[in-house]
Amino acid sequence: MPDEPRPTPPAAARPVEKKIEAPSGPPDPPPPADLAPPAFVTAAQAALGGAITQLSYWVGDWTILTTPARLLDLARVLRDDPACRFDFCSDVTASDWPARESRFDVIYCLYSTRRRHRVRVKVRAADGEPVPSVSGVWPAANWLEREVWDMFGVNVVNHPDRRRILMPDDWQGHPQRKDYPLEGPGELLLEDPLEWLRLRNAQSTAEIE
Amino acid sequence: MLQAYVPVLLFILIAIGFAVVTLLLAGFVRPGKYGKVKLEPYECGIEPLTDARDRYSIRYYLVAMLFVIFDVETVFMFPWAVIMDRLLVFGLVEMLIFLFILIVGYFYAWRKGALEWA
Amino acid sequence: MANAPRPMFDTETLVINMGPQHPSTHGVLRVVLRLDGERVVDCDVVIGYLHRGIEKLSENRDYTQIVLLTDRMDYVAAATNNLGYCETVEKLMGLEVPRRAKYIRTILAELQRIASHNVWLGTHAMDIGAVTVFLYNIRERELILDLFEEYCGARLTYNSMRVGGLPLDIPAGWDRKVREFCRIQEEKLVDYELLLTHNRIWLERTRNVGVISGPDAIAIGLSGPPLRGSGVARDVRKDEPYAAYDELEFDVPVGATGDTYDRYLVRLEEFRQSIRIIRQALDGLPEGPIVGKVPRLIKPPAGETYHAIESPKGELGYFIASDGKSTSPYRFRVRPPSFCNLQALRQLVRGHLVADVVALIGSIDVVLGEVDR
Amino acid sequence: MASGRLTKAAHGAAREGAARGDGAPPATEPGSGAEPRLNMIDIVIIPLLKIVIVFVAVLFGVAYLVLLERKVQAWVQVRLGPMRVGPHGVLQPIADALKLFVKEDITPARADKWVYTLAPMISLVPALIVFAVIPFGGTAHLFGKTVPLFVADVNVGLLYIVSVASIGVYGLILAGYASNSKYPLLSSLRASAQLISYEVAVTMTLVSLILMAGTLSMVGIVEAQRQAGLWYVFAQPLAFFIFLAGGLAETNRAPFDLPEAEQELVGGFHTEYSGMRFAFFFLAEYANMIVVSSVATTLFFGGWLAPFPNVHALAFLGLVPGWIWFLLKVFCFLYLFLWIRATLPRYRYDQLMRLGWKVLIPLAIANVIVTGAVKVLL
Repeated sequence: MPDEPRPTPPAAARPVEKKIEAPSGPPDPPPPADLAPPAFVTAAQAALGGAITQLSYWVGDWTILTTPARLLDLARVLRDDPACRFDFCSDVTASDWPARESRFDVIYCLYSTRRRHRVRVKVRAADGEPVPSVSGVWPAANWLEREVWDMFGVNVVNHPDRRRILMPDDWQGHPQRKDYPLEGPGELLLEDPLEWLRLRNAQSTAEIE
Repeated sequence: MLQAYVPVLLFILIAIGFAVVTLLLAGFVRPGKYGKVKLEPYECGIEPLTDARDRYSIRYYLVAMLFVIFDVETVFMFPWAVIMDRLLVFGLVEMLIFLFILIVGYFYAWRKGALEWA
Repeated sequence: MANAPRPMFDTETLVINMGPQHPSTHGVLRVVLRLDGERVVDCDVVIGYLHRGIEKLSENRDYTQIVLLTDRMDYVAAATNNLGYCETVEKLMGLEVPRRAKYIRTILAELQRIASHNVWLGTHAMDIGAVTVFLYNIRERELILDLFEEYCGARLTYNSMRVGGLPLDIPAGWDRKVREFCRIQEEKLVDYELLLTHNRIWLERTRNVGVISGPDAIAIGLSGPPLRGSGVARDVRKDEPYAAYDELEFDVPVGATGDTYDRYLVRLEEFRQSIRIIRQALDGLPEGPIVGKVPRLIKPPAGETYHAIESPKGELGYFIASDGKSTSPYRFRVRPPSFCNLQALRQLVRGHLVADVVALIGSIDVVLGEVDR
Repeated sequence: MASGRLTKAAHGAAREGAARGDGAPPATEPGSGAEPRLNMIDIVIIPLLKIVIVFVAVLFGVAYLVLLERKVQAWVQVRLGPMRVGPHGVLQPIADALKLFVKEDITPARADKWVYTLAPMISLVPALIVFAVIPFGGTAHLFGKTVPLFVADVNVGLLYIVSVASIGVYGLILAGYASNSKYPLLSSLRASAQLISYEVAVTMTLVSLILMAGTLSMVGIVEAQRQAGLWYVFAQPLAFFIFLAGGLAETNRAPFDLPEAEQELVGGFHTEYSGMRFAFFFLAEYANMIVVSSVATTLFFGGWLAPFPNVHALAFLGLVPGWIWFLLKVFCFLYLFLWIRATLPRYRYDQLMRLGWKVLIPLAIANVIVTGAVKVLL
């Protein structure tokens, strides 16, 4: 192994390094007391108040925080409740806060084409913690969740078609994690560096041939 | 009578000769550097997963079959058309009967859905 | 239609790769088709061939440098990407943009929409076999590129906006040229329509091809012209106005049946609406500064936001999370409209023929630079 | 090996042809009473000369048709077209031919090598040999001899054209099959289905023309039009349109260019071809265009006849040699082909087949019946 040339420079001494130690998550500030929450928030609270762990308001955006376990209930309420009607799933994405125990925020940006309002739903999940797929509620989430899985490795479960979407099928690691270096996978991060190296060398010899 | 075909025959020979000679001549001047990847069949940059010579849709055979039926019957009409001057009403009636059978077959094929492509 | 006994004709299916090296997949899209004869039984859309990690890169760049990266996403409509990004950062920082800058941004964005639609119409028509329209469209697009070149010096990736306003004011006489362009484009639109709109073959090729109902389109996440083609009057410019759109008048065209022809008609009408917007914006172009009060160091407070604009392809959203300490975003996410629209392709092409696949890819109007980022 | 067989067959045919050429004079000797040398000239030398002229002219025409197509398309599309090779690009076809001649010729690894080589020839040869029976003009007086301006006037000319032209489709089918690649395969399936479908309609319309003319000879058909004082396009407009649509489809031209739709099938049956073998397909396609135009001219537009023979004021038109009229008419058709290609989108496979089987064929049958009935009753 030491004789082998290293596939990429080590991950150390990269600018990413200083990010890892940094923040432990977005502040998610609560709404100011004098601001009345809009109807869709109150309706969601009324329907299943227990599922909403936190409510946040920042630069005009409402964010509802919930747990992975209650995500699907909340999603259905948001879609079907007459005051909400969030029928359009704009975006599903995630952000990685490795300093936190449940390091991933999975963010669902929702929009209502009938009521014309927006809301974000946010779920915190640890590495490997199952997050139910919402593609049964909004089919649009299918590819978006695939991307979340591909880029972050958020464990999206009950997904109809959970494959990588942007990276090759046999890729190791999840590139948008904060501990994944910008220049590519260093062997330190790899789930099985030896296996990866073997595959890589096999591939490069195949290419030469 | 057959004299008229001599030039046609010559023409065919010259055309075949042209094709063969051009290919042979080109063989002398063109480069031939072969590589494995170069010889892959084209499939948009992906290595073909399956062989192309698979069984393909039966509809194509259906077309071929219909063609044979219709084209042969059409060719039967050529000599009829040439001597129509002499056949007159008899020829017309005869051909109408012939065409009637053809049309019945045509509508049968239509009703059966043989003319639905795709 | 087909009252033929189906099972009698069933045969083995042929798996064929369309793309990534294919003239009609608009870049490096790969569609794995499963064919029965020429009918598409099923398909799998494979993307990622143009993945450059723009999101990851952006998390390692300054806020000012990212404008340049956004150019590389939807390279047919780079200024729109700039606009969406700058507005998102402005929203995050609570910056006020001067009215003049808003108007010029609107003009640029609408010019860009026309340019993008020109590319779309040209390639779409070419996919269906009408080659000439492509050359006509490229001719008109060239005029827009000239306008952009005069404005910012670049012809494709403009880097034409900055957080808080614009890097440059419009050059003298530019507005007159834009008006002249609008006149030409309006005339040429008639040409395109003459070649296509009532052409029988065009109608046969586009009508009832890839029909998707309004609710289905919303559920699958379509946005932009494909969604409006299905009869849903949703346009971010109207519903959540940004830039100067709330001060300008325009209509949102919608289709009736949601087929390829409707999507075509919707985009053609958008040409006209864009010209209308540009004219109004030029008429009402206010005087004043082009950059607002922007701190020297762009460093938004900790927090996150999502902001969407209407790009030529649909809803272009940016999600930016700032940790409040760094001059680069902590998380930078783009919601590319093409990506979400492309997702509908599988649903659209099932049961259609190979030729329709090409027509449908064209009618969705994907730009792979944006799909893969 | 196959090519060996082919050349052997060709030799055999040559010998046979030579034998017939030699054997012919005695056959005519008693009747004509002329010296056999002259007959030799009449039967072999002059046709040979004509063949060479026609052959070279066709190849030349095909090459320049490519240039014409690029130029016409360019003009429609407000651009210039080829401009670099020679003044206004007039040497472009020569450059193209030279380039294709010296270009590497690749046979895919899994292809059926002999069929792969044979296919372009099967495609090209029929397209060229059709010209043997096409009358380019009436007669010309050269060196004190009356020379008919066609290679041969066989009494089954039309049948010859129909049968030879339908051989060409085998080239496409074999090309797609031999390539062992999916796009060419799909394309060749399309090609075979399309070509044979339209073949039926076209052949059927020809029957109504034969009814009018009462002969299968191409020259005879033109003469019949002269005697009737009527170009058949006016007597048989429906047949003409069916023939035109069918002709477009059989030559794989827009809007029926499905087999080679580059936007769908990336060039179709010749996707895998390069170099000279590709050039053969190219030549065949353009030669076929000229064939269809020539046949249309002969059958519907009076071949080499000058227009308005009955109008006194335009009698000077008759002074122009027939072959110029013929070429002019053919050119108009070719221009129409190019114009259509620059304007129209492409049909879809099922629509094309529907048009062929459910519209053109019934129309053609009806046309035959009506023509026959009218002919008998009048």
